[in-house]
Amino acid sequence: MLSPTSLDRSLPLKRHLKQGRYGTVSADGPGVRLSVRHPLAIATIIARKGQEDKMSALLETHYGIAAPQPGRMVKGKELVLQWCGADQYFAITEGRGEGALYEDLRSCLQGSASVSDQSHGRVVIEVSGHKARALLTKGSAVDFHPREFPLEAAAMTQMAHIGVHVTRTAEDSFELSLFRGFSEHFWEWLTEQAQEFGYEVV
Amino acid sequence: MRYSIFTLISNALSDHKKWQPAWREPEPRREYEVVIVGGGGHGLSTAYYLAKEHGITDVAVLEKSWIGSGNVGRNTTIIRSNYMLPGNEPFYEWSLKLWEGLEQDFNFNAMVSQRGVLNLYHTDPQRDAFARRGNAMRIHGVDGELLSREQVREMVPFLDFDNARFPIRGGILQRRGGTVRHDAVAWGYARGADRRGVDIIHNCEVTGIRIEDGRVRGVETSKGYIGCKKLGLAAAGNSSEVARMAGLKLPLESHVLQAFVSESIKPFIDHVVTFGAGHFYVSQSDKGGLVFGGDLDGYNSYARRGNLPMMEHVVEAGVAMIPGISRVRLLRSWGGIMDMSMDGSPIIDKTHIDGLYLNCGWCYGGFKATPASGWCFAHTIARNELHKLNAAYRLDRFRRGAMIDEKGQGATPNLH
Amino acid sequence: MRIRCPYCGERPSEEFTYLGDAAPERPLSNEPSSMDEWFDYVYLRDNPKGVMQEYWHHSGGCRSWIVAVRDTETHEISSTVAARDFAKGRGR
Amino acid sequence: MSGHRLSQGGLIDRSAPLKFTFDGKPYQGFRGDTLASAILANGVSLVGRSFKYHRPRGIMTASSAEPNALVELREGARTEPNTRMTMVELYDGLIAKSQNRWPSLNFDIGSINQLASPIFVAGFYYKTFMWPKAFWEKLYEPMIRRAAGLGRATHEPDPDRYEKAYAHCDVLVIGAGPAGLSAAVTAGRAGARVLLADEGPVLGGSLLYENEEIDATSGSDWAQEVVAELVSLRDVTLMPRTTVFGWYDDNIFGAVERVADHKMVPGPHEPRQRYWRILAKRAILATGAEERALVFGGNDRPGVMLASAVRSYVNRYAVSPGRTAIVFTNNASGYRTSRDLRSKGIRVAAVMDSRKDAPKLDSGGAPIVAGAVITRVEGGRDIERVAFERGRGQERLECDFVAMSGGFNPNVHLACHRGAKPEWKEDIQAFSAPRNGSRFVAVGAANGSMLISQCLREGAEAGAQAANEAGFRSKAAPTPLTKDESYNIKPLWWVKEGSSKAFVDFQNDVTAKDILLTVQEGYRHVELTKRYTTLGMATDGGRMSGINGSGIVAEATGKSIAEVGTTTFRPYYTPVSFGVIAGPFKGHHFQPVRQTPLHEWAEENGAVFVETGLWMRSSWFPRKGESDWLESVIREVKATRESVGLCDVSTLGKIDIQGSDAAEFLNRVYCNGWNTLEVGKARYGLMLREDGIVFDDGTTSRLGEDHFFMTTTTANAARVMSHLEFCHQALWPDLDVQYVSVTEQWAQMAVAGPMARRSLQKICENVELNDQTFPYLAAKEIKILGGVTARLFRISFSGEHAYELSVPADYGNMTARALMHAGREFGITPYGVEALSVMRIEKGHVAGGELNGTTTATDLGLERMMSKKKDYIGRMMAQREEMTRKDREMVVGIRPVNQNDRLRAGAHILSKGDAASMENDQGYVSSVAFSPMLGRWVGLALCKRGRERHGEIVQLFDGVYGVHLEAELCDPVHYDKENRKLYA
Ligand SMILES: Cc1cc2nc3c(=O)[nH]c(=O)nc-3n(C[C@H](O)[C@H](O)[C@H](O)COP(=O)(O)OP(=O)(O)OC[C@H]3O[C@@H](n4cnc5c(N)ncnc54)[C@H](O)[C@@H]3O)c2cc1C
Ligand SMILES: NC(=O)c1ccc[n+]([C@@H]2O[C@H](COP(=O)([O-])OP(=O)(O)OC[C@H]3O[C@@H](n4cnc5c(N)ncnc54)[C@H](O)[C@@H]3O)[C@@H](O)[C@H]2O)c1
Ligand SMILES: Cc1cc2nc3c(=O)[nH]c(=O)nc-3n(C[C@H](O)[C@H](O)[C@H](O)COP(=O)(O)O)c2cc1C
Ligand SMILES: [Zn+2]
Repeated sequence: MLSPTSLDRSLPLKRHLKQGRYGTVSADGPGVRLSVRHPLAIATIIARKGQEDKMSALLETHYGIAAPQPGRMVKGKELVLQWCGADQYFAITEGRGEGALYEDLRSCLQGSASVSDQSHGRVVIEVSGHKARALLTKGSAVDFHPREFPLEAAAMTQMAHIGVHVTRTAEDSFELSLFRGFSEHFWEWLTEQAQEFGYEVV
Repeated sequence: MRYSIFTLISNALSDHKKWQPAWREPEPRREYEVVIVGGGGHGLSTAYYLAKEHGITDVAVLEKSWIGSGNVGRNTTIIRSNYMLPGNEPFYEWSLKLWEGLEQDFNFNAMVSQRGVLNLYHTDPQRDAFARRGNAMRIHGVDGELLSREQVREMVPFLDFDNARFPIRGGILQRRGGTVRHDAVAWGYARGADRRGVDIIHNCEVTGIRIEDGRVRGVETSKGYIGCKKLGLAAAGNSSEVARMAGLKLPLESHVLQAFVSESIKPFIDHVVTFGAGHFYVSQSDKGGLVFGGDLDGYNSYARRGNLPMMEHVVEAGVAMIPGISRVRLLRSWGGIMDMSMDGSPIIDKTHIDGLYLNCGWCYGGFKATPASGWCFAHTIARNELHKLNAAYRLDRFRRGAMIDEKGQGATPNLH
Repeated sequence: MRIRCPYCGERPSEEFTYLGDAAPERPLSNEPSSMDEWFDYVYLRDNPKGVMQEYWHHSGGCRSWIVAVRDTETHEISSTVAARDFAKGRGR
Repeated sequence: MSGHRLSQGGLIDRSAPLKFTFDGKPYQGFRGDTLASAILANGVSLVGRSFKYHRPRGIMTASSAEPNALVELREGARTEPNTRMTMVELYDGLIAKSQNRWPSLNFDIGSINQLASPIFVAGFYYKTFMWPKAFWEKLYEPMIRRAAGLGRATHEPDPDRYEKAYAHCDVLVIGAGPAGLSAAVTAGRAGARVLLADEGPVLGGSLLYENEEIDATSGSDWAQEVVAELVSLRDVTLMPRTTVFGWYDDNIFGAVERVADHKMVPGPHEPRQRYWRILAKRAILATGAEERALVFGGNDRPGVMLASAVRSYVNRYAVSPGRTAIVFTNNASGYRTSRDLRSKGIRVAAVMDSRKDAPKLDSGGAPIVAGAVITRVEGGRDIERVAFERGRGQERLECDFVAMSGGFNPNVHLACHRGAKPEWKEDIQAFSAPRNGSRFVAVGAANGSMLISQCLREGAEAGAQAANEAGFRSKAAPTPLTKDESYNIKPLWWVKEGSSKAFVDFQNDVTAKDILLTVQEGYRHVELTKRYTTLGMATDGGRMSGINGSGIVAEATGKSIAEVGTTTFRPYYTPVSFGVIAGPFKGHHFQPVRQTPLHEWAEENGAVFVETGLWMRSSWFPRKGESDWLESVIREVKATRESVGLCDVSTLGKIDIQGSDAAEFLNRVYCNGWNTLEVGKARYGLMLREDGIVFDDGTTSRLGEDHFFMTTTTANAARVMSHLEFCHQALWPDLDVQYVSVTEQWAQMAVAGPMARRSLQKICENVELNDQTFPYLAAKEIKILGGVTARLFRISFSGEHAYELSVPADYGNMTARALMHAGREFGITPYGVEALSVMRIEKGHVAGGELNGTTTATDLGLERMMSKKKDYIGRMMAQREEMTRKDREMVVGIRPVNQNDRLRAGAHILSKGDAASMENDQGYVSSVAFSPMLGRWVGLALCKRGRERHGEIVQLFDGVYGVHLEAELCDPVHYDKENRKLYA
């Protein structure tokens, strides 16, 4: 019988995450840096019919941030909210106990929103560096020019035939979140496309 | 003037000055016994068989543009009879039989090439579906063979057998299937019908249908009113628009299908091969171009041009199937308007209006049907009754619930 | 083609899945007498050459169904609304 | 062999010599050369053979419209047939071969076709090869096919990489000549995001070879100054070596960047080519004009070139095609060429101007013969003289090359790709770009503006307007100073005098006479002429032949060329490789791979995986010593039925459904009812399509009053999700229901068999599993393995006492391992989808084979599930007469009469004694399995009136496998009819 210590969550991409520098080596360092955020607590929040405002208000009182506008995300102290569809949001935190986020969202949004735990369903990849934007344009039709996709913009799109949720977390850094089942294949594509810029896995 | 190597040589001696026009360009008469709307493959073959099989020559084919400007002039030329359902198989097999004697029949070389049609399968369920189809063909006495992976490899060694995302497990082959020089089909039928007295009138768009007390009287056209006792609609992609003129609403959607041709190269692929793990089918024209296509763009359209996403999908599938094709270049792409029906099968029927007959719903399988479609439509018009071969293609089958749905996609035309 | 999703903004058509004509309305009655209505709804299409209302699904994006007004000859899209609002507009 | 390199000048780098071979012979050129200019400099004029007559051909253009000079470039897996020498940048070690000749370019057997040319007229093959019938496939067609085609393509996989990318811009400028450059720089200065694409490796367009002066500097220097400024602008991107091949809806353009085609092989991590989808707010067509050939006897001979191409070789590449030129023109271009040749000290025997009333133009001192037309080009291998007419009978004049100009055809293609027809302009006797509104405007020569000042002005104005419309503030700068040379032309479609072959389509060997004959035979519409002769269907896409063809059709039919018009312009502007359009999506990466959370566990247990949609599923788990899959599957089934098995079912679609109207929503999407389902219970659900046909099935559980957990089949998961979204958003937005896919959140495993409960119990924390706490169809949240929250469902696909356990995905492998550990004492066995399917067939459960998109609930024996009390998707259409007929094909069990016979899916059913015919066809076998429990093959079939025919002996028709056997129709449930094991 296994011991509870082996409860550590296994990371879907682990066999691919070999730290190091790959692809073209250039003087000004690797064009992109890639890393995976794990473990995360993620939940989908969907407002109940006609409860959008109530839900937003509740979020504000409990977490200090209201629901973001379509195509946007907001950072709170313990929580990030990302728009991901009509009246639909990802809530994301780090370092919470298993199921904890899901549970308190349920209790605080009781009746005003439906909550589903997605912590294990999605893999979140961080892409940063001066070539990060160039890399993303190889996959998605979203226009990532800062004028069109500014800081804290969020979009659901497709990359390499795979559904990806993209947010801009800094001038030259993005977060890509996708279904875990595609993560290995997506990683292979992403790293191949990153080769010409040179990339570092951290 | 008959076409043959002898007339060819004798004309060569007279510097080809003696060749006559392949068909006349008559002005429309005021009235015809039968008017056919649509100078495509089906309209022209209908006229041809009305004259040939039923002795009805007081016929006009009205074409809004130039002869063969529609789908008959832009398809990927595949002919086959590898169908599964009782309503379909006998009809398409009859069509294949007619193809086999067509050139001698209408004295025009349409380059009917029975080079074999091979459909690949990649999964067990696909294999079982092909076995079912192959047996349906054989039960009707038609050739259909289920090939193993190794048999496929022998036929077409350069497919991706080793590195594929969806490994090839085998295929279903119809050896009698193949290709036909599409334009020549239109020209051969036009010339054949013309020589039997049919008036083929181009640049003549039908703009209205005159109906009096439940009976067809004639059509309004860009060349004036033309009376007729019987009116056959064979407008393919434009069927809904034409039928609307008679107050009919059809179970059809018009969709654009793209096709492509590569630069002309030396013999590269000898058969017609269809991918089973994506949308791609290919054959090589006698001129050397790889002629290929895939799936509909997917949205209703009357524009004869598609967009990039489907082109990319088709070409991705092409390279997945034949890695060596990678450095060959695409020369041209185009589109045509499909009359997609609600069950993926055609309609050849009478209507509730006396003297009005319907031929439509060909989806992207109507080229192979050209001879049988014209043959059955001619029968239906001449006898005012359906032939056994098109008995299942009735318009009311949807109301009754007797769909002929080979793909099992239901009332979603762009999935057929 | 580019389609303006009411939520995501303009995106190329490869992010969308097409369903078809949005004009037919699902009948409310289940009485045998309503059979013709149902038949029309499921099977008959105007299939116009020109402008039509049609359902698109932003399946590669926010997963909203939208109704676009598009010309089938030119492929020009003149307007889009969320299917929700389109349905409410019909009193659903 | 008189082509040669000039001692000075040109934009080539004489300090960088490059070696290459053509047909095995070594040659040398310089950096900056194209293969064409380098081969000319080496005195080679014969480079290819034509399509039909195998006539000797040389280099005719200096552009991408080259119809003749096509070669097989590179070798082995990198072989590229039909590559234009004029577009190949010379690199060291380049290898090229000529095409369509045998045994050699100089001596080509195929050229005997010319003798038969009186017969090989347009469309001759439609008139013959019909007898004897059988000969077509066996003899004629193979013959024709071998003769046809130009280069040879390889079947070897391409070793190079390709990429795809999207580009967005405010203003796309296509073409970097004077018009394009001034457009780009004007928009760029305003701060607009500008993309400037040009086919060529160097930006500048015609300025790179024309003697133009702009603001007192040479045209090419001016171009380089503008380019330098563009580089300095932050939001401007320059794309040399990039051909825009097509214009698509909503100003989306397709383009190909030739990243490494100018190298021997691509650099490390470098793609060979990159495919761009450019989404432009505004676009400007500055693609210039292509010179028009003249149609006269022998106009296809090596040494006959476009006048502008001659300028290009002489000025840009410092190569003269010969020693003595004769210029044949009907417009200013010929004079310009004559001047440029003379200024380089190359002899011009005469400028023959077809216009009797030719304006006095400066030929640089060469004699001008007005009102003269060349009727024939004469000589042996090389041109020696031309025969010409000016109303004094035939005259002759010596030369070794000919420069011709029939005027210019604006490169309107892209502007016509969305259906607009080009406009005939009388003053320039050419078709120019149609008006497409302000989102895509043409400027410069593409717009029919032949004066350089016009090109510069139009470019600047269009650039400013585009920037303004994209939201920037811009104004066109004053047009620089230039010397315009008026463009004056009188059309000459073909030289009627003279009898030898005059070519219109060079590559496809279509002559003026072919077109006349075609019209005579009634193929009078220009589109029919094209199809009957193949005019304009060669690899140059008709750029060299199309307009001359229209001109000749016009004269032959007595119409104006404006009436005749052109054939339809379509992508691709120049041909595009398959590889670049496919990009990285080939081989293993053709489609995404989707792995379940239990993939690792399955690998540990030696699973053989199978593609199921995008998923990789474990199909069976072979063990040492097992000879084939069947042996493994038999073991897995036995182990499960006799003790306990573990199966990964994570691929089932899982949808979390909540909201106060959740139950009502289910009522409407499923044909059976949901109100009565109690919390903590699961229920089997059946979904129909609106047309009444069965769509999907699965178990859905009620986790709370307003909380359900739906499962769908693996195959339909995505479609069901979209369907729910449609039903809610488009049909019933008034419902308070929320749903989201949680397929990937949960690892799901089936634990089946008599020992399932005892194995499971060991990892459960807080439940005692028994028939009271956990009866059949119980569905509850539980804790396992020291605190993991899991969901346990007592449901069974196998017919055994079984459970499905869902755990958060990251714990999947760990949980599966724990279960293996827990069940070890019972010999717990991993089983795959093969064993799963064996067991469901033994139990007569319908699945993919039966849910084939044409079966009704009644056909499947599930009619009792169709509620009569409520509206639901598919209810009404399911009642249609033909869908409720008694003699439809219905699910029935089937097994061979002979115990040892093997059953195969796809076999058709015939009543005993009936002959094989479609009329007698009774149905077919839909699913089969070898039943380890019964020790025989069993299956399910869809058979007419199936349910009434249990016990009937039928014949199976299985032609594709060549077996015909007898079988018995029976109850679909082959094993444990009383469901004892389910409740055990
Ligand atoms: C890209 C593509 C690939 C295809 N590939 C295949 C294949 O490989 N195998 C196969 O079997 N089938 C194939 N098809 C389908 C096949 O081409 C069509 O189903 C078939 O040609 C339709 O019949 P038709 O020839 O009579 O149609 P058309 O040739 O389209 O004839 C209809 C005619 O009616 C005319 N018309 C319309 N409205 C009017 C009016 N108001 N007045 C006068 N005239 C009017 C049109 O101008 C047109 O000429 C393909 C189709 C396309 C577009
Ligand atoms: N007097 C004459 O005989 C005569 C006739 C015509 C033109 N001209 C001169 O030619 C010049 C025309 O200037 P312009 O700027 O209009 O044209 P241009 O020919 O100078 O430039 C066109 C550029 O577009 C590029 N191009 C074409 N199609 C492309 C595509 N699909 N994708 C990418 N690049 C593409 C070409 O490579 C070329 O570099 C003027 O100087 C004009 O005076 C003179
Ligand atoms: C079987 C087939 C082969 C073709 N081969 C060629 C070809 O070799 N060269 C070419 O330019 N076009 C070829 N085409 C495309 C035609 O030029 C034309 O684009 C097509 O018939 C549609 O007509 P449209 O483009 O005038 O609308 C071919 C078309 C078909 C159907
Ligand atoms: Zn959206």
